[in-house]
Amino acid sequence: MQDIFSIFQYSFFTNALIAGLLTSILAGIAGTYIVSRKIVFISGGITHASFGGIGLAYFLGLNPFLGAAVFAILSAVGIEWTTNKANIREDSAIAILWSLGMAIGIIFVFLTPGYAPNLMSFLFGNILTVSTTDILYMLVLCIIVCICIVVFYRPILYTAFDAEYAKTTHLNTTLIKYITAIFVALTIVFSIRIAGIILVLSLFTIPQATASIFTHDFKKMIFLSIGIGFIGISTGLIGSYYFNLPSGAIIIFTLILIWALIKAGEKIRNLINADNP
Amino acid sequence: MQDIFSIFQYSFFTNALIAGLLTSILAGIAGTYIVSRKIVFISGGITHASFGGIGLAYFLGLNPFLGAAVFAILSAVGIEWTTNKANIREDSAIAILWSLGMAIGIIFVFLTPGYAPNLMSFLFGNILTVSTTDILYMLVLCIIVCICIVVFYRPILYTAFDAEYAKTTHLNTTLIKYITAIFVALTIVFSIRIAGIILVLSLFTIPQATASIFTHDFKKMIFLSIGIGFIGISTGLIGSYYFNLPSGAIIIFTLILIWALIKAGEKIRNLINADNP
Amino acid sequence: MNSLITLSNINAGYMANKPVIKNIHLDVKANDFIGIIGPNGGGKSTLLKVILGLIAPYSGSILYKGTSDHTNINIGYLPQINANDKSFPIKVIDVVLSGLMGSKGFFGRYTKEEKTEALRLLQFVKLDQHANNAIGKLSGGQMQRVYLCRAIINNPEVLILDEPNNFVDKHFEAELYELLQELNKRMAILLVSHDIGTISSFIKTIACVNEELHYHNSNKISSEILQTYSCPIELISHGKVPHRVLHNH
Amino acid sequence: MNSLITLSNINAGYMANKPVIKNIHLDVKANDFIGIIGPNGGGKSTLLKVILGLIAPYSGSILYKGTSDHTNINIGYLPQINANDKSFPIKVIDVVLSGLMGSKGFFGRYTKEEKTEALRLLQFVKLDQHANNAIGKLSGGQMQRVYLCRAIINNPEVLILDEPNNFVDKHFEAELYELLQELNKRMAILLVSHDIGTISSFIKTIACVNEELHYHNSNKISSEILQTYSCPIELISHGKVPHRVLHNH
Amino acid sequence: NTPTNKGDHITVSILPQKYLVDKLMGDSISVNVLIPPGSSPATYSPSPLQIKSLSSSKVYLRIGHIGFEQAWMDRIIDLNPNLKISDTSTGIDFIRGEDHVHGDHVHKGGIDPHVWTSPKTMLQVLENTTAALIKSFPKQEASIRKNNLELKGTIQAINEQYIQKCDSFKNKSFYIFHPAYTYLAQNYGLNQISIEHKGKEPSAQWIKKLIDNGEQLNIKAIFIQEEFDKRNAEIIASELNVPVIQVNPLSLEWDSEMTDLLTKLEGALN
Ligand SMILES: Nc1ncnc2c1ncn2[C@@H]1O[C@H](COP(=O)(O)OP(=O)(O)OP(=O)(O)O)[C@@H](O)[C@H]1O
Ligand SMILES: Nc1ncnc2c1ncn2[C@@H]1O[C@H](COP(=O)(O)OP(=O)(O)OP(=O)(O)O)[C@@H](O)[C@H]1O
Ligand SMILES: [Mg+2]
Ligand SMILES: [Mg+2]
Ligand SMILES: [Zn+2]
Repeated sequence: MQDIFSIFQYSFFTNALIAGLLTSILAGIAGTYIVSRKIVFISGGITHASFGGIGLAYFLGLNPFLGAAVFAILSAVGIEWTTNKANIREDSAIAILWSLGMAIGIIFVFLTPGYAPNLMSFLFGNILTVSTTDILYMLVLCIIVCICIVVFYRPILYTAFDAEYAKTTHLNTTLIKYITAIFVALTIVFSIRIAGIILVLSLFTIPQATASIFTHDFKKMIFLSIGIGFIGISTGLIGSYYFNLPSGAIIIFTLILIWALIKAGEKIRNLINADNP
Repeated sequence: MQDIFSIFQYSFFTNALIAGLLTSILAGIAGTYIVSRKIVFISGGITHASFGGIGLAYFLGLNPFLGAAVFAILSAVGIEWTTNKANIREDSAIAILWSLGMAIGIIFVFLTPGYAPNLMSFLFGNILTVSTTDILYMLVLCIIVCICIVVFYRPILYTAFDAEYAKTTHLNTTLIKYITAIFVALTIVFSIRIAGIILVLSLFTIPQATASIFTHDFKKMIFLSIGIGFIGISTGLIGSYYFNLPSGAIIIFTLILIWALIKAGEKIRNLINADNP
Repeated sequence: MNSLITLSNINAGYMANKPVIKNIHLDVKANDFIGIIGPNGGGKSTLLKVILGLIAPYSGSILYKGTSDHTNINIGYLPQINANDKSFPIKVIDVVLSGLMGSKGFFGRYTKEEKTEALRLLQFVKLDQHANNAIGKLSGGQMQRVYLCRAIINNPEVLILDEPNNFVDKHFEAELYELLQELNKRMAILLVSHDIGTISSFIKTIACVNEELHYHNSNKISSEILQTYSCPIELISHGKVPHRVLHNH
Repeated sequence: MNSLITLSNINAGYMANKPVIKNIHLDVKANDFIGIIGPNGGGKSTLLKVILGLIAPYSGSILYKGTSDHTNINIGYLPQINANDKSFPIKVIDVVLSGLMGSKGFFGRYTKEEKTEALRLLQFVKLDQHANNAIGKLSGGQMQRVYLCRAIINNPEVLILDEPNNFVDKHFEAELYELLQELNKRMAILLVSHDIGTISSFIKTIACVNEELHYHNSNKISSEILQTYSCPIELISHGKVPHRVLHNH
Repeated sequence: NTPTNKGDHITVSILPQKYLVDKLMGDSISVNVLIPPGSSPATYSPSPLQIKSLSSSKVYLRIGHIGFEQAWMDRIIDLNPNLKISDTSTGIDFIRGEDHVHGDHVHKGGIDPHVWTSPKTMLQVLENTTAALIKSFPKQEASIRKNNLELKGTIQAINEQYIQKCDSFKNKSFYIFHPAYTYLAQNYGLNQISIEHKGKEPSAQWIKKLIDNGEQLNIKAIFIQEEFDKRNAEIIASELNVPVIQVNPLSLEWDSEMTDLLTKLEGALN
């Protein structure tokens, strides 16, 4: 037991915990929006498209993270744009940008003389290597996102629920969609550091799936998701240390486990209720 | 020019072309189903979940391909099962299985001592190293899928369109959903050899997005997607040889290019039509 | 005459401890024409879904021609709300033909006659020109007509319609009721509608589904009793329509 | 009295070369109560969407209080088909409150009074108990009532209702029409309905939107002419209702 | 420019092999390197032109057991049944990972592939390469043998330097992200500790252990290779307050890279 506490003295671990907290806040907000609008797929699209930016940044010798952010924003805006203007189904738009991003990334990585060392860490992520600078950036984004969701809660909610109606109330739904898209993109890019392109999706959906067992209210879902997300990430982190297993995978496992336990609890409660109506 | 034709003498290249044809048939059928049911996301889920099978197979020293197939089928069936029985939203189910599969894969790869060199080939795939055995397997699957879609065309179509109504006509929609899910899973696993986990999605959606510009009929969409897919794959292959770039990425580029050209053509035609009504 | 569908003591709903319909008894015989009325949220659609086997009841039994196998009987159905994806790539005529699935089974292919029949029905609802259009491009009333065609193409033994008069214009509504009277000669019809004024002239029996279910003896029915239990009866002439009540307590 | 909304020479539709509505002229003034009728697929919903700015017309002009800025005017809207995702996590009361967005702008927060008002409206449509339920758990008629509350909560200058009587029961329909007459004292109403028999008793003008648009001079209107152009007039008493025709050719 | 005609070129896996072949054959043959500079061995996937060049090679010299070869070799053989393949690591006393038991069967521990990063094992690679080239180009046997002697001299000189210097180091232990110097460490009495743990990114426990042990072992520098993620190394380096030093075992300039490495080791271990 003592051994478990000793790990908290290492700054890489405390950094990971702080990053976990910030990520769960970001993913709690953005994920609830994504899940409610049934565009979970969008987060997959944005993450994969951002790979194109990573590739291009390598090629140009820039910061890959910057490249990822730019591509993520472009693809998020692109998805909104194509569906609004070009009369393309949202899921097709996502799939196209997803593929385009990955293809660009692969080609640029291929064309770049020299190696692309962080590539694997972008694919799989690593919460243990989060630097203090990363945390600072995340904190700033987190504050901005929180302010935005508090101030614009209703416009965002109503646009997500029924954009056509919201438009008739003179809401600038296009602007709202673009802005939320950009924030979702940024949130995803920052989460890539934690969970990697391939796993980031989990952070945005599993807490929400768990929260939706309890509530059908957007606001409550955000708070619950944040809570569940943070419990999952921190328990997963400590568990991964204890069992000496990869943190990312164990965090996901923990999140899924929480979901499964609660789901099972609900089933059992229903069964008991059905017997004593 | 002569140089381009000389490549056809190499069996790796002709193999790749044949594999491309078979893949475009499989992806044309399965992709149209996926896109129509708006579950593009499902293919992402299945591909990523199959990674769990790859990891487990490594750990047990089995054929990774077999592991991928088993996990893909399990996850496809699992998605249908959870949404039918457990009252879970389909996209949540997909996200959970997606994450679970990846997490299992990562943990087993971690538990297997030593490097896992084939891992990358599963993530990115390579159409150039398709063996004759691969092609044989694909051919068998392709024949089975074609027979199924011809024989069960209407039950599949009606279940996809309106499962609740189909159920009232005494159609065993559950069975149909499970069977289609299994075939989709197998199709995806076979396509992973070609395009890798990360790009396989493109083969299942971009030809369909292109086809939907021309038609809103399920059957025509299948045929068109197959055609567009094969043109894209073969042109992409030859192009990647000519420009000496990675085949997978160039194939995706070609598919996107075809889509963009046709979409632009449609826009221009509409503009002209609007001027001369 | 034998019963086609018999519900006894049915409790059903969406949450285990909150049944929406309680202790329902209903008997559908050949050539019945039952109008189902009741306030919004009364449980009408839920009842239909139970009959169709889309919702499993918590308790009670449903018999189809005396057995519990719901494939025993051929039912046509027009849902109240069609939540189908409007962008699904399917042609109008294929939607109509999908009503035939029941008698086709897995391997069914369509004969020329069946396609002609589908076109004839579309012509009847004045949508033959739209036969090869995508379903998503129709107006609300046009879609409702298509779903009606889908419900009747298979010549079902029982036809279940959940507010068929929504969306459609008056011209068509009149034609629809004529058609239903015609169809009633060869099939039983269950019709949910709020327009009791109109339907009471041709339905044979009327059934009330209320949030609170109360039993009235058929001979004891008076407009006062019904009003007490908030049946929307202001337009019914009770003398004309035999009143069937679905609850037994 | 000034016009609130003026449409002139509008052509609109879904495919550039196939306009669904042609050469539409329409003028909505304060306290107008316009009933819009027409066959299914006639273009009624399309016309409303053009007015609401949801579909851009191919040609023609729309003026809102004399300017082309559609935010100039406060419109309440009840759509014909609600394709909202039924599993969206939103409470019934929040759906009603979303009708206030127009006057709130980006930063709007809700006052206690507004929440009380929303609850009052829900009470009026007998859904106050469902106020904190998820929208997806309502029946068809209950949902229609919620969307009606959403349309009127903002006290709009123009209220646009696309077949509000669909789904709802007779009890509520009667209450609805009473409410509309009350509301008409302070707002203009555009109402699409197929139930001309009922609405003709309180609408002030009637407008026909037909697949084939033909112009009748208002003084020349007779039931024969209307019938020729397939207006569903069998139930209208033309003497009572001034007839406004939307097409000019 | 990649050669295309059959027989006028050979294929090797990595750049240090090209170093050997260039020295042995001079300009008389062009060399197709499967993992060219610019491709990470991790994400590498060959283009059609490369596979075509491989197919038409006179001979393919594999380095032995690097991940890329393991991943693709079966398929390369399947697609090119006539291709001559020669393993240049034969005869080396391989270092293996631990064996492990799964139920009823035993997995032989993986062979460490980095035989080219130690001058001593590189001598064996040179001999294997020479033999394979002579077999494929018998006409040039004389010049190949002559070049072989010269090259052997160079490598042996570097070997001597390593023996001398490494013996005098105060510390013997160094950290490196990817254990590319297993043979080097064994041959010259050093202690290579990899941040990668059994080929995987380090877990939290492993990072903690490395930080704790780093202080005891008096680690003065952490080596990383260009093609791997720096971040793990940087985390540990900042906790231990030591510099991160870049090395490049896949360099084409094998000789100068080996001398550089020795200087870097000297700085870190002395
Ligand atoms: N999204 C769409 N895409 C293409 N065509 C459409 C679309 N929506 C409607 N239409 C077509 O436009 C025409 C007018 O439709 P509209 O919905 O305006 O009719 P309506 O008068 O409201 O009919 P209803 O009484 O059935 O609601 C119809 O022929 C319909 O097929
Ligand atoms: N999917 C659902 N989940 C939970 N509750 C539901 C669901 N669908 C309906 N309900 C509730 O069940 C009750 C009965 O609904 P039902 O749709 O059967 O009413 P109805 O009689 O058809 O009403 P309407 O005339 O409005 O169509 C309502 O109170 C409704 O809120
Ligand atoms: Mg209902
Ligand atoms: Mg309409
Ligand atoms: Zn190595």
